[in-house]
Amino acid sequence: MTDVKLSVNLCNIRLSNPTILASGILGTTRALLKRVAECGAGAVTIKSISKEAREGHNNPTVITYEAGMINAVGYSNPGVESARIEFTNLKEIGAPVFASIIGTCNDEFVKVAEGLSESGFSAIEIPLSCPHTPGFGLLSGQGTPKATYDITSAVRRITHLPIFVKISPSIPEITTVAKAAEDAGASGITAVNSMGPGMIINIESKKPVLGFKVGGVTGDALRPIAVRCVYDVYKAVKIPIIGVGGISTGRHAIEMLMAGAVAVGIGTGVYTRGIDVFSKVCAEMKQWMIENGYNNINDLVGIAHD
Amino acid sequence: MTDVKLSVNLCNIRLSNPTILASGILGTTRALLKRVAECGAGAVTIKSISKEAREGHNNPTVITYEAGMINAVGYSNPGVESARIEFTNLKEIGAPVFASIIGTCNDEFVKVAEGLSESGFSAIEIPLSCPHTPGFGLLSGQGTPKATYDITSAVRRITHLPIFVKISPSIPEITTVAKAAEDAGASGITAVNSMGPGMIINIESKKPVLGFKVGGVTGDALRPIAVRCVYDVYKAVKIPIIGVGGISTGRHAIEMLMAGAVAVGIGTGVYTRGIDVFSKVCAEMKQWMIENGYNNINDLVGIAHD
Amino acid sequence: MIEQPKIVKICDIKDETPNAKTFFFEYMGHYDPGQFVMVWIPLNDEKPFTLSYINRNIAGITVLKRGNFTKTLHTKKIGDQIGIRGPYGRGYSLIKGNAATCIVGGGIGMASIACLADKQENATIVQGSRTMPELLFRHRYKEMRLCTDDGSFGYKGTTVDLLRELVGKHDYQKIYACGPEKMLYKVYELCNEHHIECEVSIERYIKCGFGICGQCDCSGQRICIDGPVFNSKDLKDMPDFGKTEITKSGKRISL
Amino acid sequence: MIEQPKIVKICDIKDETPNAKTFFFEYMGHYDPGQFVMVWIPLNDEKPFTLSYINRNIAGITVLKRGNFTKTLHTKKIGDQIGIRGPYGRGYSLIKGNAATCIVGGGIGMASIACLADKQENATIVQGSRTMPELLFRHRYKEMRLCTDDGSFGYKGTTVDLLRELVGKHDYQKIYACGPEKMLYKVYELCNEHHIECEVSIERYIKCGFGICGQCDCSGQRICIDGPVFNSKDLKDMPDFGKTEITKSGKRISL
Ligand SMILES: Cc1cc2nc3c(=O)[nH]c(=O)nc-3n(C[C@H](O)[C@H](O)[C@H](O)COP(=O)(O)OP(=O)(O)OC[C@H]3O[C@@H](n4cnc5c(N)ncnc54)[C@H](O)[C@@H]3O)c2cc1C
Ligand SMILES: Cc1cc2nc3c(=O)[nH]c(=O)nc-3n(C[C@H](O)[C@H](O)[C@H](O)COP(=O)(O)OP(=O)(O)OC[C@H]3O[C@@H](n4cnc5c(N)ncnc54)[C@H](O)[C@@H]3O)c2cc1C
Ligand SMILES: Cc1cc2nc3c(=O)[nH]c(=O)nc-3n(C[C@H](O)[C@H](O)[C@H](O)COP(=O)(O)O)c2cc1C
Ligand SMILES: Cc1cc2nc3c(=O)[nH]c(=O)nc-3n(C[C@H](O)[C@H](O)[C@H](O)COP(=O)(O)O)c2cc1C
Ligand code: FES
Ligand code: FES
Repeated sequence: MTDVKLSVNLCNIRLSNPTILASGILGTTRALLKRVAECGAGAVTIKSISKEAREGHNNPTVITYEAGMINAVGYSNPGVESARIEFTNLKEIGAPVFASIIGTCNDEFVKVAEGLSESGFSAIEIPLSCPHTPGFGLLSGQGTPKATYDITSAVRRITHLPIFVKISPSIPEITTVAKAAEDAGASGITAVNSMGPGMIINIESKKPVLGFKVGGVTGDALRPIAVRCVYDVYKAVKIPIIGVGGISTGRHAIEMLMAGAVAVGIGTGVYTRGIDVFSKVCAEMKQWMIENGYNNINDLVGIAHD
Repeated sequence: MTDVKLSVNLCNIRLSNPTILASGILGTTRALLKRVAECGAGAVTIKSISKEAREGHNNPTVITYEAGMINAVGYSNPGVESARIEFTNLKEIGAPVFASIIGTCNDEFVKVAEGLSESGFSAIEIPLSCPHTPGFGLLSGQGTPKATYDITSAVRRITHLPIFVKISPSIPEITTVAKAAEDAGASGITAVNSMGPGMIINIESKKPVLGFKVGGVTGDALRPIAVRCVYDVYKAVKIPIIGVGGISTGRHAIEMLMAGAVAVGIGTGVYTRGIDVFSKVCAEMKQWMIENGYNNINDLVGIAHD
Repeated sequence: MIEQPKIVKICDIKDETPNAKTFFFEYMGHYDPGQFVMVWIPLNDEKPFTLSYINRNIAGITVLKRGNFTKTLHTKKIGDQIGIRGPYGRGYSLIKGNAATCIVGGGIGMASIACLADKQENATIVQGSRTMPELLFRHRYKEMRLCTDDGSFGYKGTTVDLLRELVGKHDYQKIYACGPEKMLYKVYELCNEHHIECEVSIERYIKCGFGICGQCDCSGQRICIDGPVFNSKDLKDMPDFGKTEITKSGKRISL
Repeated sequence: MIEQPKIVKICDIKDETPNAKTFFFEYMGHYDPGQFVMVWIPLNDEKPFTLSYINRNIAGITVLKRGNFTKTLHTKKIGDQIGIRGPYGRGYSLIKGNAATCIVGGGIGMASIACLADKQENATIVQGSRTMPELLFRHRYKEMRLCTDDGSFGYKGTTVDLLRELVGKHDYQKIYACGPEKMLYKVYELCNEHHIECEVSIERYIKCGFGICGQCDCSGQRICIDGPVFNSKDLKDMPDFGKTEITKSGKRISL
């Protein structure tokens, strides 16, 4: 069989392949991160951690529909102190582990980043883009260029780890936000978070299904929007992009790379293809590369641009 | 069989049922409007008309994917003079006909509205929200509250017809825009236009598929976003809402009404269910109403709100 | 598949104990004993329950009143609506033929094994509760071995005490159990001692129910999709079993 | 269904006339004579063409050089890639048994009826062009009646002139035609006169190809999905047929 190289260098972090477990999916415990790494993920991201513990929204928190998934988990997480206890010995996970940190003000982001600084994470992701959690992300104005710049700078000052700023597909000025992150010292852009929010109403009960009524839309519905965001951000910044949104097959992953992503995050795909979606996507990418005469995944990055 | 009332009063226009042909779908000729009315639409909207003729973007202009449709037609239209010749004797169409007018500046909107003023349209829709046509909609800043106010006021001054302002799902300040339209004298809000834009890349050729590379996403992908927009706008304004986005079944239509729409636009559904989607949706709504003890469609409007 | 609640009408309600009621509703589709459904009360919450009855197109859930959600559910009357999605998870694996097995239900855990007990032939059914009024399904099976902690009915002692006696007398090929995790852990240890395979149904806080959110983790196993039923072999690699669980916020606490 | 171009390699190219080439490519799936595919040249445009050949898994399109798109297509070499989506539309309805029929192709319209002529038994095939070098598929059929406007080959005159003579001699049950709309209209009139059913394939500017954009309207019929083939009964209710068409911008112009 032809030798095909899937490994990727993302801000000097070596990933055995470009698939990354997206934040908020399964990344609640060390044991699950390890399992996902065993299922073939090139890197894994923990569920976002805030300063204090949060219970999140009431159930239903995640539902699906014809075109994807819609969730309003509401950033449930045990808080930074518990997270520090949970996420230890990350070397043994078998893949690089990315932290994901959230806060309601600059200081909280800094506190969480500091709290996790000795844990052995390979990078820190900062989502400024959740569409359904009061106090965080879009609902507290963190998705503007200025807030993005301020929060990113604050975290940049206290860590040497690569920082990925995760942006929303639901704002018009996405490239400005990406540039603000780059200017503030971000090492990469994660594009994108869930879109919307959206709402699904159960017509028999006449009530929105999600406990929080609205939630972020992900999966197939999101993919073309995410691909366009990556395509636009690729032109706007020089730092690498992690493309996220609706990826569940090798073809999807390749499309995202061609748009300009260096690696891809997978969330909803864990549902549509199962927990081994990572190895499936890798096998499909490999197969396509062989059939189409590529032997290095990095050769695909950005080639949809003129 | 139980008597179920589907008829709707939309700004004093009587619709035999709440389904409306959305603008840009089939509304190119008088003959097609008539056919769609015969297929059961409660009202029909013409494809948007600008002052001068436009050829639009190169093909592919409309494609589909797993979760919906993506289009960049680019407002091809014959211009207001030809439209005036095409759209005559609208009384004989069999359903109210709505004009849709576009322009690159206030004056062009006014010129087109004036040009069509004697044609017998029942209302004028103003889309300020196209995500993929330079000079128009989002790409020329028409989706801001101020531009919305200015354009709507300008058209309001020269016509007595009901005006529906059509808004984008892809801007954060959707309720502010809707309120600006209401303040400027709009009679109703059409929510929403296509979302995004999005991009689909053909990986074998490494090129975006659409001629314009990016296009608006519609259909199933859009539905939860559209429902949320309608839900939010319903709380923000007093004027009626036409809910558009991803409706192809009676259940979808009912969901949209419960979110607050008085009537629903159908576009992509013409593809997924066929040109008789209108009568199918009506039959399904009726069936559901009978099973659930409703006899007047208007009783469903907004009942998902507390 | 679309993971959304389907609204059903409660068509019957049965008081099972002072604190447990069974709600019956129309249910189409497949169901393996041990699987669970998510029950939705609009604008309130949505939580997991085993089907404790399944008969033609009518299913039942037997709900113990505990906190906010189950209290609200207990106020529902015949004709009221609830949402159901599922079934989710991996149920018990039945044994064909007439090998002897034992099925053990502790407290409301009895609900989880009730349908299994309906189906698994040649099984000894053991139920234990703190006290007599809490015993469930007293007249449902040909025979059931009952025990109460306070001795108010049947054998005085725990299900594990009784099971230990039974294991000495019968040649069980498999032991199924659902109940408090401390009990399950003891059953598991007892089975290991006697080289009997066991299958237990574990509870963890459930959110999505279909394996995406990671809330229900137990040592890298998702209770909602990899479980809730696990066998001896699975449990060997699940150090959290019997030791720690994860709260709604994601905090790890001791059991 | 996903309406997106699938990339195929051009596996053969045949010069048919000085201005027309046939491009062959791998093609899986169903195809009715008269249906069309959309051919995509990335970053250029995408336009409709009939399959003029279909044989096992190889199909061909015969393309007349006209404007930007077809000129670019004519520069393609064996091994180059194009995108194909479809097939779209409603094709010709074949007649079973051995009733006599006549199949008429005018100019590049011959491409549309070529596969029909392969299949429809007992049919007189008539082809007309302005001049001899433009005649297509000269050696493809057992027999073909050829005519040229300039008399450089075969019958001197139009296909309609020849058809009028043939209709006098044969008892055609159906006449199929594709070509310039003026010709089609005359065939339609001739058929009406003689009470013969006819089926013609109409061209209009195509964008989506699947019935959503309204670009290809002809009297409320969408050429792309309701057509491109229409029969006498359809045509009776299509006053635009032979009279007006809609340009790329949507302007109605006289034919
Ligand atoms: C797979 C499975 C099957 C179950 N089957 C049954 C059954 O058949 N009958 C029955 O009475 N109970 C069953 N339960 C437990 C039931 O879900 C809880 O009793 C119920 O959720 C309590 O909700 P509450 O708001 O009334 O109580 P709370 O006051 O919120 O909590 C009381 C207890 O229930 C647990 N609990 C609360 N919410 C959840 C949740 N979302 N997921 C899991 N546990 C939760 C808490 O950890 C606590 O121990 C099952 C649980 C699981 C995981
Ligand atoms: C159903 C159908 C089947 C066809 N089959 C064939 C075929 O088998 N062989 C063949 O050579 N030609 C066929 N055509 C015509 C072919 O599509 C046009 O020749 C081609 O699009 C011209 O493109 P261009 O850019 O080279 O020329 P242009 O300079 O753009 O136009 C030349 C002529 O082609 C017409 N045309 C241009 N674009 C389109 C379009 N998108 N849709 C329809 N007509 C268009 C114009 O109206 C004009 O009359 C078919 C057309 C239709 C509608
Ligand atoms: C259930 C669920 C929970 C999520 N939680 C988080 C989170 O805590 N932090 C975050 O940055 N993104 C979160 N996301 C967003 C995902 O990381 C990802 O950006 C999004 O789902 C798009 O990718 P997908 O289409 O592959 O799912 C969540 C998504 C889902 C579906
Ligand atoms: C092919 C196509 C063309 C469209 N053209 C227009 C247009 O000219 N003017 C307009 O206001 N909206 C246009 N739209 C948007 C639709 O009117 C509608 O708002 C959108 O498609 C969402 O509804 P749907 O999901 O039912 O398709 C177009 C949509 C499609 C798919
Ligand atoms: S409850 Fe979400 S993964 Fe199990
Ligand atoms: S080409 Fe779009 S409807 Fe026919």
